[in-house]
Parts: sequence; C-alpha cells; structure tokens
Amino acid sequence: MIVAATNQLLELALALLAAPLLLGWVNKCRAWLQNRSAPSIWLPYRNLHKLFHKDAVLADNASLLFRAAPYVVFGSMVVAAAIIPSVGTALPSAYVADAIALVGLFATARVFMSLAAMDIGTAFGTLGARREMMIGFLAEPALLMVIFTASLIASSTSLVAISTAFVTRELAIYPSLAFAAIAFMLVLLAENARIPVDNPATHLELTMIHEAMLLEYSARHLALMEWAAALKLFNYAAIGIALFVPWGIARGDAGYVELLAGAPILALKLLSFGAGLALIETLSAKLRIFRAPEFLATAFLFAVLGMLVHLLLGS
Amino acid sequence: MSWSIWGGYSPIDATLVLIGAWLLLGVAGLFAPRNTRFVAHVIFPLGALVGLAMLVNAVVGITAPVETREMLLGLPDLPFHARQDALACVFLALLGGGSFGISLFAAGYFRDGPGAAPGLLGFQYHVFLASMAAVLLADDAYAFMVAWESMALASYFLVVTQHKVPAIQRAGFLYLLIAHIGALAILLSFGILQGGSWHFTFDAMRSASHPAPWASAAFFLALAGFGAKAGLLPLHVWLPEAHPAAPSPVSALLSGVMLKMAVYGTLRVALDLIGEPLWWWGLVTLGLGLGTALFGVVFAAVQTDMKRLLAYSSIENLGIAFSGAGLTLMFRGFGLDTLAAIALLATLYHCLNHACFKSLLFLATGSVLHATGERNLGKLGGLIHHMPWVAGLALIGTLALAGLPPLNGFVSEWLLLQVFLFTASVPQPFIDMFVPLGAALLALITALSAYVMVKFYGVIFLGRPREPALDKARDPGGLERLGLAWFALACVLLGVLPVVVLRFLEIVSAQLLGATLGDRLDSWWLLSPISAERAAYGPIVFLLGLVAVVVVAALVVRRYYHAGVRRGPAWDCGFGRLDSRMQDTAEGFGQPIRRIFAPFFVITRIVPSPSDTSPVYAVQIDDPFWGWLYRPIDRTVQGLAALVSRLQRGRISTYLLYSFLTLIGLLVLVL
Amino acid sequence: MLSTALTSQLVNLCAAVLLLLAFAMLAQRRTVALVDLFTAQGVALAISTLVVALNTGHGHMYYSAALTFALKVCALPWILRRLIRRLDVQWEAESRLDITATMIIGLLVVIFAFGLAEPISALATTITRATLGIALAIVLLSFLMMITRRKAISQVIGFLAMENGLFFAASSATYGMPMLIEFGIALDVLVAVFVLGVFFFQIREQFDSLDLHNLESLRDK
Amino acid sequence: MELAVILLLPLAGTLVLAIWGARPSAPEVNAAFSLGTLLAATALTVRVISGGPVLAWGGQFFIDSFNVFLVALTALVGFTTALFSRPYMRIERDHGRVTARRMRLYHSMYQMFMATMLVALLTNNMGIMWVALEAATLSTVLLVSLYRTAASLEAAWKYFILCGVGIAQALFGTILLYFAAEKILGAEGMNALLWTELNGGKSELEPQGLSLAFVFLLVGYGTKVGLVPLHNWLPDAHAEGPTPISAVLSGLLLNVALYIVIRCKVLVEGSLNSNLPGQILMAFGLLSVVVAAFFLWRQRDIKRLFAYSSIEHMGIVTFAFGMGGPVANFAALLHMTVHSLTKSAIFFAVGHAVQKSGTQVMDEIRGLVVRNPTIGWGLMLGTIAILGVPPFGVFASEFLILTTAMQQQPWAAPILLGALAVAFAAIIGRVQPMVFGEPGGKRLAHQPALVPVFVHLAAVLVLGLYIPPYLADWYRQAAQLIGATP
Repeated sequence: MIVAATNQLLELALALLAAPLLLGWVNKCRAWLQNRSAPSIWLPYRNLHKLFHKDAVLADNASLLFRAAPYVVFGSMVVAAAIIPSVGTALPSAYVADAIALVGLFATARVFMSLAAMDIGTAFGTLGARREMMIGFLAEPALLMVIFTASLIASSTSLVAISTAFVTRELAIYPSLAFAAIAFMLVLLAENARIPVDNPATHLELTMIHEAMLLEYSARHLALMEWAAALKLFNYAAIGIALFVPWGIARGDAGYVELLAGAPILALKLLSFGAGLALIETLSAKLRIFRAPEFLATAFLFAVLGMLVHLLLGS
Repeated sequence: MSWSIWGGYSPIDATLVLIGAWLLLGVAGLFAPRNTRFVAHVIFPLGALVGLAMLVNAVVGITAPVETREMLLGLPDLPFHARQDALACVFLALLGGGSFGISLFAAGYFRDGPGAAPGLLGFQYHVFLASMAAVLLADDAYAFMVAWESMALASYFLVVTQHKVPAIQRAGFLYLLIAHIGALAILLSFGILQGGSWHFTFDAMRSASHPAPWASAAFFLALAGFGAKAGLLPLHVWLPEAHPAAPSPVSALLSGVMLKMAVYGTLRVALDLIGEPLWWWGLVTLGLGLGTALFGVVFAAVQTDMKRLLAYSSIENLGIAFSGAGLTLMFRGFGLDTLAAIALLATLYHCLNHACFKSLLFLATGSVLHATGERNLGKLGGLIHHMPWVAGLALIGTLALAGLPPLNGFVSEWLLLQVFLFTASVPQPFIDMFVPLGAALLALITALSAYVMVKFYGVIFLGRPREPALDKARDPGGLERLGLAWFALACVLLGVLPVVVLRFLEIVSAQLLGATLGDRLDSWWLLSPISAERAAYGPIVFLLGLVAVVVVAALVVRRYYHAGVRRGPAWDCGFGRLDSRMQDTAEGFGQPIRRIFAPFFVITRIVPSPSDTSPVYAVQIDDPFWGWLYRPIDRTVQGLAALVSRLQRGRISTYLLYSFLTLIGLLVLVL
Repeated sequence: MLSTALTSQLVNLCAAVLLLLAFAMLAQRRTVALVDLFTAQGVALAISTLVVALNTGHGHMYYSAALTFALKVCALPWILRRLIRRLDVQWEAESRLDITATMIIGLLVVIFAFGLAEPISALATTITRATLGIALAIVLLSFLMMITRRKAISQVIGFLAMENGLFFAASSATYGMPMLIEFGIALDVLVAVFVLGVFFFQIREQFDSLDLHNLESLRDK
Repeated sequence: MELAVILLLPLAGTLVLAIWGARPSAPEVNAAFSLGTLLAATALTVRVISGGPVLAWGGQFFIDSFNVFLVALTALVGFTTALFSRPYMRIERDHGRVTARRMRLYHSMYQMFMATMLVALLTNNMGIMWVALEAATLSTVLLVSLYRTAASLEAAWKYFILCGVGIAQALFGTILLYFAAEKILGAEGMNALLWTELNGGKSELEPQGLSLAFVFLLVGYGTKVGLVPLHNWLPDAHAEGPTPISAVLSGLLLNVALYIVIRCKVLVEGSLNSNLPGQILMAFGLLSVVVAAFFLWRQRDIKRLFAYSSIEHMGIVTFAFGMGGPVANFAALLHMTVHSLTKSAIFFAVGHAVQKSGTQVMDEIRGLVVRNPTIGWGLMLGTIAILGVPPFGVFASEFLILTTAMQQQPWAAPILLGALAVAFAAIIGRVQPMVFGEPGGKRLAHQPALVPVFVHLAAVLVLGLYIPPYLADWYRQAAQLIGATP
C-alpha cells in the first residue's frame, strides 16, 4: 500500500520534473546532429520560469474558456502521467482509467486546446485548431489499434496489466508488437508536433500546427501549455516504454529497491528515446500538411497489420 | 422490491394514465388554439410534469415484474394489448426525461409563437409524445402499427409547421413518404411473424416458431422499416431535411427521442419476437451501422447549417447504436450471452446518452436561432460573450458528444470498444479478424465527431461575431435555461455514475437474453464489465483527479506567480486591424474532411475566373445516394407512369378493344 | 303447332340470316343502310321467336315475339331514321374502314364463338341449342363493329345489334327469359335510345358533327 | 314493410322532384327523401341483424347481412351526399353552371340513381339486378352530362357506351346462367334466376357453362367496378360530373357493382369447386392496384386523381375477395365501407376546394389551410385516411389484407407494397402543396357543408380504433356468406 502510494507520487514527480528535461535533451541531440552549438539542456526550465513570472496579456475578446484551457490541458496531461506505468506497475490510479481512457484524455486536451485557439478568432488560431483536430482524428484510431494489439496479447486494456504481462512472460519475439511499435512511433511524431508532420521550432504559417494554436498565449498560460506539451512527449515515451520495452519496470508486488532501481533504467530508456527521436527528426524532412494523412494512414496500416498478424499467428 | 409497497399502484397503469394525460393536454390546447399565453404557461409546463412523472414511473417500473393489459379499443378479436417490461421502461424513461427538458424549453420557446396556431402545435406535440409512449407499450402488431404511424403523422405535421417555405414542404413530404414505406415494411414483417395463426399479439409471435428463411425475411423487413426511421443508409435522406425544418424543440424531440424508437423496435423484433437471431444478421446490422455512422459524421463535418450538422451527427449516433445492436445479435447468435448482454447495455446506454446531448444541442441551437435568427454557421460566432448560459451548457453537450471522458458519451464508446475487443473470441473464422477493425472504425468515427463538435462549438460560440447584429443576442429566459440545464446535468451524471445506470439496464438483458453482469456491477464507482484486471473505468475518481489537478495547478499559479493580466488587441501580424471576416469559416473548417473523404461527396464548385470583377467562390456538397438510388427510382417510376398513361388515350374504340380483348382472353382461359 | 324438325330448321335458318346480317353490318359503310340491316335483323329475330313460340306454345314467347317486333322492327328503326333525318346525316359514311381485314377478323371471331359454345350447347335440352354459338357470334361481331366505327350513330347501331344477339340467345337457346325481365330489358333499351337521341343533338351542337374523333379530348397526357 | 319504403320512397322522390325539382327548396326535399330512405334502411338493418335473412315478395327480394350492410351504407352516404349537395349545387347555381331545369333533372335523377342502386342490392333475381344496374347507368349518364360542356358530354358518352357494352356482356352472362340453371330449377316462373335458388343448387349446376357465364358477368359488371383494363370510363365520368355525383359514383356505385360480382363469384366457385374465379379476381385486383398507382403519378386534375385512387382501392378489395378466407373477406367488406365513407368525404372537400379556387387543376390550388382551414384539414385528413395511415379505418383493412397476403400469397405482397408506396408518393405529393403553402382563391358565397366531411372522417377514425361488436358480427356473417373457403 505504502509502496503503491510512493510509486504513484514518484511517478508524478518524475513526470513533472523530467518532462522539460527530456525536451531539453532532444533539442540538444538535434543541435549536435545538426552541428549547431547546442543550447543548455536546462533551457526549458529557464523558459518556464521566465514565462511564469511575466505579466499575461490576453486578447480583448478572450473568453473564460481561453483562460481555463491551459489548466485543463495541463491537468489532463498530469492525470495521464499518473496512469502510465514508468518506474513501477503498482499504480492505484491506473485502475480507474485504462488505455482507452488514456486516449480519451489526450483527446480532451486536444479539444480544449483547439477550442481555446478558436476563441480569439484570428486566422492562425482557427487554422491551427483545424489542422490539430485533423491530425488528431487520424492519429487516434492508429493509437487505439496499437493499444488493442497489445491488449489482445495481454488480454487486458489496462496499461499496468499489459506491461506486467509483458514483463512477466518469458522473452519472446512478437512480430505483431514490432509492427505496432513502428505504428506507435509514427503516431508519436504526429501527436507531439515533431518533424515530419509539424515543426515545433518554426512559426511559418504554412506549416504551423501546434504553435499556431499557442500564438495568443503569453506568460503563465503559455508556460502551462509548453509544460503540457513536454508532459505529452514524456507520456508518449512512457507509453512506448510500457508497451514495448517494459523490462526494468518494477512489478506490482515490488519493494522500494526495485522502484528505485526502476528510475535509472527509465532514465536510460528516455535518453536513448530522445536521441532516437532527434535522429529521426534530423533525417526526415517536413511533409506538406496534406501528406500528413498519408503518413498517419501508414501508421494505421502498420497497427492493423500488427493486430492481424497477432490474430493469425496468435503471437 | 420497492414497487410493492405502493399497494394498488402498478407502473403500467400509471403509464397508461400518463399517456391519457398527454392526450388530454393536447386536446385542451385545441380549445384555445390562438391563446399563446395559455398554451405556453399551462399546457407545456404541465406536459413537462407528465414527462417527469413518466421518467420516475418508468425507473420504478424497470424493477417491477412484467405486466400486461388489454384495452377495449382495437380490431375485433384483437383488442389493443399493452405490456411493460424492462426494455419498454428504459425507453419510457428516455422519453419521459427527454420530454421533460424539451417541454420546459418549449414552454419558453413557443412563447412568441411561430406561424401556426400554438394550440394546434401543442396538440400535435402532445399527440406525438403520447404515440411514442404507446409504441413502447404496444404488445400486438395492430396497436404497434397504429402507434407507430400516429407518431410519424404527428411529427410530420410538426415538421411542416412553417409550411409556407417550399423547402420545408419538400422535407415533410420526403419524411412522410419514407416513414410510410418503412411502416409498410414493418407491417409485412409482422405479417410473416404471426405465422398463419391469426393472432397478431406479440405473445403469439414469441411462441410461434419461425423457419430460418422466413425469420430472416421478417428480420430484414423490420430492419428496413426501423432503419428508415433511424436514418440508416440508404434510407437516411429524409433526416437531414426534416430535422432542421422543424421548430427546434421538435427537432430535439425527433433526434433525441423519436429516433430511439427505431432502436427499440429493432431490439424488440430481433431479440424478443424472433428470439433466436442468426449471427449473420448481426454482422449485416453491424456493417450497416458503422457505415451509416461514418457517413453521418463525415457529412456532419462539412455542413454549414448548424441544425443540419446536428442532424447528420444524429445519423452518426444512430449508426453507432445500430452497430451495438448488431454486436448484440451476433453474440446472441453465437450463444455468447454475456458478451451479448454487454453489447446490449452499451447500445441502450448510447441511446440514453444521445438523447441527452443531442436534445441539449438542438435546444441550444434553438436559443441561438431565437436570439439571432441565424442558422447559417457562416453568420454566427462569438456568442459566448453574449449568451454565457447557453454557451456554457452547450459546451458540456459538445464535449459529451465528442466522446470525451469523463462525460457520458465516453462511457458507451468505452463499453462498445471493449465489446469489439472480444470479437476475437468469436468461433467463426474471418469474423474474429474483420470485426476488430470495426473498433478502429469506431475510434475514427468518435475522433471525427470530436472534430465536428469543435467546429460546431468554435464557429458558433467562439471567435468574433461574423455579423454586427449578433451583438444584440441575449440569453433565453428561465424555462429555457432550465431545460438546457436538465440535459447538461444528465450528461454529467450519466458520465460519472455509469454503474448505477447499468444496474437498471442490466434487468433488460436479464429479461431478453437471460444474461446479467452479476457481481461485476458491485462497486458503485468502478465500472469493470468483465473483470477489474481486464478493464476498468472509474469516471468519478477520474473526474475528481482531473478537477483536483486543475484546481491545485490554478491555486499554485495564483499563489506563487501573482503577476497581473493585461488586455490588449490580438496579434495582427502587423497588417493593421483584424476583422471577423479573417477568421476561418465553417466551409474552411470542413475543408480537410472534404479533401480526405472526397469520394464520399458529390462536390460542385463555383470557381471565379481570373478576369472576374466580382469573384465568387462557392462549394456545394451533395449526398451521392440521390444519384445512386433515389433519382433512378424516380426516373423509373416516371417512365412507367408515362407508359401506363398510354392506356388512357381518349379514343373510345381503343377502350372497346380493351374490353373485347379482355373478354376473349378470359374466354380462352376458361375454355 | 310446328313440328320439332321444322322448327329447328326454321330457327337455324333465322340464325344463319342473323349471322349473315351481322356480317353485312360489319361491312356496311353507310349509316342509313345500317339502319335497314338492323331492321332486317329485327325481323329475323321476331320470326325466330315466333317460330319457337309456335313450337313450344309458351304463352310468354308470343308476347316476347310481339315485343321484339314492336321494338326492333318498328320503334327503334323509326327513331333512328327520324334522328338521321333530323340530324341530316343521311349521306354520312365510314371512311377508313378496311373491309377485308374486318371480314377476316370477323370470321376468326365466329369460329372462336362456335368452338366456345359447342360444349355448352351440347348439354342443352332445347332443340335449338346450336343457335347459342350463333348468338355469341353475333354479339362478338357487333362488338367488333362498334370497335371499328368512327361515327356515333353507327356505334349505337352496333350496340343495338349486340342487344339483338342477346335477344336471340335468350329466345332461341333458352326459350326466353322470364317475361318481367324481358320487359325490363326492352324498356332499358328504349330509354337508352331516347337518351342517345338527346345526346346526338347535344354532341352535334357542341362539335357540329357526330364524328367520334371529336370525343377524344379527355385523356392522360 | 321497410323494404317497400326503401324501394318506393326514392322512386316517389324521383317523381316528386321531376315535377318540383326546380323549386328553391328542392335540395331540402331531396335531403328529406334520402333521410327517409336512411331511416327505413336502418330499421331493415336492425331487423335483419336480429332476425336473420329475409325473403320478400315471392322470393324476388332477399336481404341477408351481406347486402343489408351495403344497403345501410348506401342510404347513409346517399343522405350525407344530399346534405352536401345542398350548398354545393346552390353555389354552382350562383356560378351559373346549371340552370333551374338542370337542377330539376339533377334532383330527380339523384333519387332515381339511389332507387336503382337499392333495387340492385336488394333483389334476389339476377335478371332484375341487371335491369336495375342498367337503369343506374342511364340515370348517372344524365347526371354526368349535367353541365352540357364538351368535356362532360364526351365523358358521358364514353361512360354510356363502355358501360352499356359491358352491361350487355353481363346480360349474356345472365342468359347463360339461366340456360345452365333452368335444367335443374325448371324454366317455369322466374326462380331459375333467383340467387338463393341458384346458390342452393349450385353444386348441380354444370361447371362449363357456369364458368363461361362467370367470364361474361365479370367483364360486364367488372366494367362498372372499374377494374383495369375495363376502367377507362371511370376517371372521365368522375372528373366531369358534378362533385356530389363523383362522390356517389366512387362511394356507392362501384360497391354495388362489386357486390354483384361477388355474388356471382360465390355461385361459380360453389359449382366449380375450384379457385379459378378467385385467381381471376386476384389478377384483376392486382393489375388494377398497380396500374392505378402509376396513373396517379401524372394527374393534373384533382378529381381525376381521386377517381384513379378509387380504381386502386377497388383493386385492393377485389384482390382481397379473390384471396378469400374469413380474414380477407372480412377485411374486404371493411375496406368497402371505409373506402366509400372516406372517398365521399374527400370528394366533398375537393368539391368546395375546387369551387373556391375555380379550377380543378391542382397546380393552381394552394394553401387551403390558410384561407379555409376546415376545407384544408378536411382534404388533408381525408387524404391521409385514404392512403391507409393509421389511426384511420382504411389502415385497419389494409393491415389485415397485407398480412393475409404475406401469408397466403407472398409473391403478391411486394407488388402491393410497391404499388401502395407509389400511390402514396403520388397523392401526398399532390395534395400537400394544395393544402399548405401560400394561399390563393376566394371565400365562398355560401357556407360550405363540411359537416358530412367530418362526420365521415370521424366514422372512419372510429372504425380504425374500435369496431363495435355488432358491426363486427355483421361483417363476420357476411364474410361467412361469401364463403370462407379459400
């Protein structure tokens, strides 16, 4: 019980704190790979700190919804972090929301972000909202398919149960999971506004998606949004880890030792994930916005193949 | 159970009394047809109370044992039979709850009445309600058909209230025609089911045994009939015409309540009257349902009229409900009764959900329509500043319809997805492979509906007003707000307390399928239809967690970062002042869908030429089914009519020749 | 009291005459001539009825013969002639009437009628059973005539000729219908002709001709 | 006693009105005579229902539950139509479409028509039946041509020739019947043509002759029923005559003719002991329903529209009788009743609508509910009812007929379904814009007589929801008489 509680708190704290760090790490790797002089890995923290201390400027016709959205988005990301097993599977909160609820949670954040973007009534805001929702409805089925493939294997839709099952059962090769992993990677790129679908580092209106929605935000609202974005990346990474490389995640019946052991293992995985992400982003070029459907269709295809392979081979 | 302590009271009698009350109210309205105050202040509020009573009575009745009654009315040898079982009770509760909110709203809405005499309107309205209740109680084919068609007729007259608009007349015509054809199909289905025994009571049909081919014929006739009412492909064309045409409370009633009668009928015929469905019926229904849902949501995404958008979204939701029904039938056919039970519960739950949020949204559009006189999304916007109540309550409906946790839309979606995941355990080869794809389709549909809802809410309530007149828009009066709030509350409650509701719905599956979820519904806060480790969802905890995080975050931010807030103009990229015409339009918001789902549409564009002095760009989107199905039929009929009319060419000797030849022909025949 | 053999010969003779007359009417173009033929038919009909009456001695057959004579030989032809004179259409004639084709069709119809009546008349008790086929043939021929006519009056004459066929069937094949009914029928026919007479005038004043192609305006477009 | 009144009162009316028919009070006199007939008919009905079948006047007249219900129906609709024609003909008079002399003709012929129909219904003698029906034709020919317009003359001429020829065939059929019957029943007297006698000895009647007779009778009387392809006179006669006459033609004459056809069918079926007549009737019925449905599609004239709808419904009834069996016969009788009530009600409403907008062309009639709500709603509800939408009575019978068809003749059910759908689309698509929309037309000089309309519709509504037990028994007896042997 105590262990579970600590596990829960540990994960939350870890997510909240490590998320910006992961972002910083990814940016650093990208800079290295592109032979740029890399910004400090702590830059995201400084940004947040600075933003939190600024005075907020709201557009004249900003409604309550516009001000509430950052909190909702941030909140849902935190809750999401609370139900994804990263260091240990003894998560009490994971029992009240399974993977489908998790997807729903992401959708909630997305919808609120888009609504907030439409609230001001600028061309950019609506444009960003439209594109974000488009990416969303294309990515969501693919993500669900990935999760279904896993949950068909583990015969459960709860992430905790899935990762537990994967950890406990003997090491075997799951072609279905391989397909699912590729699909998941593609979805992750799209959902987190990474190249090739979107580029977090640009404000060109032709290509903007995520940034377009944040244009009107400033100060603490912007900070929360940025932090939420970082959390989202972290969460996706954690999901990927829990589904595909769960080894090292402490079991439900584990003690403090495993838990503490889990943390560095997680850190290791995250570092390699960040590096990989940076590599992909560097190697690939930004797609035209209307190539994005094809990109995600590919993801969906992989996910479905994964499921069919599982149903066919039973593995 | 609780009902027994009521002594003489029995739910079915109460229901009959309430139906009578509705009829009386309607007739009372006829005595003062032009007296708006009387109708608005007396008739409709009373009708709302009757609805509330109906809701309570139905909830009590679910747990009561099944009862039957016979009435004096009806055909000789076939008096009207009434029967109230759990299934009927669930839909009666839906009807009661829905009519309560809608009648409250209508009481305010019709205050400055539209063209038709409000008394007449009230009459049709309450007859409509009563006939729907009668549909649910009917326990013989004749009573059912009478109630069913009266429902169609009353709603038809409500649809054509503003009959001076030609488009509305067309809509009404289409509606009545398809409704009638559907009714005939249902009639034939009953004709099969009564199986030569001239007893049209449902009991006789239950007891009769049906050979497979006849049973299939009966089922598909019924599916066609009920599908026509539910807007199932390809019989959906009337729906987006008729629902927007009606006054908003009526649209709410049509979409929120009446469409569910189709689901009820399908379940009644397939699970109760036929009893032993074949698994492939389920598969067909599932396919139809998913296809309809996808079609509906894709078309909803490209609408520019807010009520049409909602109408198409109704098509989508009914499609989802029918896919649930299809799963129920399939599992039933395979004998997997527990799974069938879960699918059935999901279907019923979705019906309840849709009744809540769709009524809410239609009523909201009604308020907007009243306040602005505008239905075109291209002329709305920014109403959240002028109509905070409507905007706030509509937001709940929007999120619920978008299927977001922890609101109610998500619960039925969650249940359905769980069921889909189980089809892997179906014995039939291939099915177990294809059907999980249905889950992906369902996910796509839900995500798309989120897209639609963002468009709906964003364009109407957010952004800048697209017309100067919108600044005069104001929130509606108390009764309307009450009606809206009722549905919003229902959305939240159904969202956070699913288990409590499911415990009632479970009785239906117990009666129809003989299967229950048993102890899986023990914990009142945690929904785990199969087992806790298999899948669990505790919306209330979920909600509390979310709220807690948000509140904490807000407090922390307030506490430590109390920097001020300045208001300023939105960033205009240095172009000079923005105006409302620069924001994205409804068409623009639909553009990605148009692009991605191009094959679904028949698109006609008006593109200006470079030398155009006053360039116009317009794009019109039509339903391909007109070209595929309806126009060919129309052409065929026209052709045949032209052919037949040659018989009547006015020449008397030709006529004599006809009878001469008839005579000869018959003589040859008997020779 | 005629001998049975003679009766049957006489009746069959009348039948043959009637059939012949029916053909003649079918082929006749001029309206006035049609009236003459119709009168002749009436005479033959009356004679045959009388013969049957003499043979059987049924009282009501005498009345029937008298009735036939009064109606079909005197009244109707007189009315028709009067009408023709008053409307002055003495010289009216059917154009567009393909005699040969009509004749051939007529022949086929006759054969068909005989074939049809043969098994039935075989069962009859009356001596004059064979006439049933001829009566049927006359009815059908008059029907054919009505179809082919374009003039109001000739169509009416066709109608009356059909009535003759029926009378013949009634009188010869079944020794006459009950008296009351025969009177009723006769009355109806008479009234009908009066009504038609009125009609002729109205049609004439409306369309100033009795050509039926005027009466083809009511139709489905 | 009642019988005498029923038969003689209308004849007396004919004579009286032939003399005083031009008086201003003539319409009331007309209505009074009809009322008398109605009362007598009611009395007779009560007697027959309680006392069973009655033979009167040397067996020449015969009343059983089958025809007595038609007698009652005829008297009722005759009376309400007389009520309706009071204001209607007055307005026609004001519009100068009829002169005083024509009014006299109209009233006297109206009574004549009633008389002939009642005789045809009540008589037991196939010969008298024929005479009466021919007389009915003659009287209605005069009524159809009442306006003396080119169109009405043409309509009347066609009506006369076609029905005359048809009737002639029927006479030949009757002769054959007599020919076949006299061997058994003897040539003496007239009982060789008494339906009861024939029915009694139908098993000995020899089938060949009888089937031949049936063909002629069917073609003959079928012409008057308006069965396709013998129907051509019907739309013209309905459209061009005065509306009250259209109402009684549709509502009553077709019923009477069909009644006779059914009597004949009973005889022949009995002697053939095969279902051939039934099948022939089914074929005619189905053909009529389908063809009429498609005819409806292209109509422009409102009265023609509903004339074709009458053909369609006669087709339905014929089909039901053809199927036979207690349920189908019951349904067919019920359908005859509700059809004549509804259709006459519709014609009443149509009549006033036409007078109001001064045209029978449907495209020029608009927005009736706005200007004259009663006429508009009368037309709308009547249409809804005739299209077989519950809770009106027409649905009750169609319900039984369709379900029976689904059981006994599954092949026919889809055809019926399609035809009904086409008819529905055609009629409602035409009527809706007339009833709704922007109004046109003017107010009427006289108060329109809409009591009959709503009385009829109310009756139909009641029949849809509740058929009184004695009425039901009555139908059942009749259905038995027609022979419950499918």
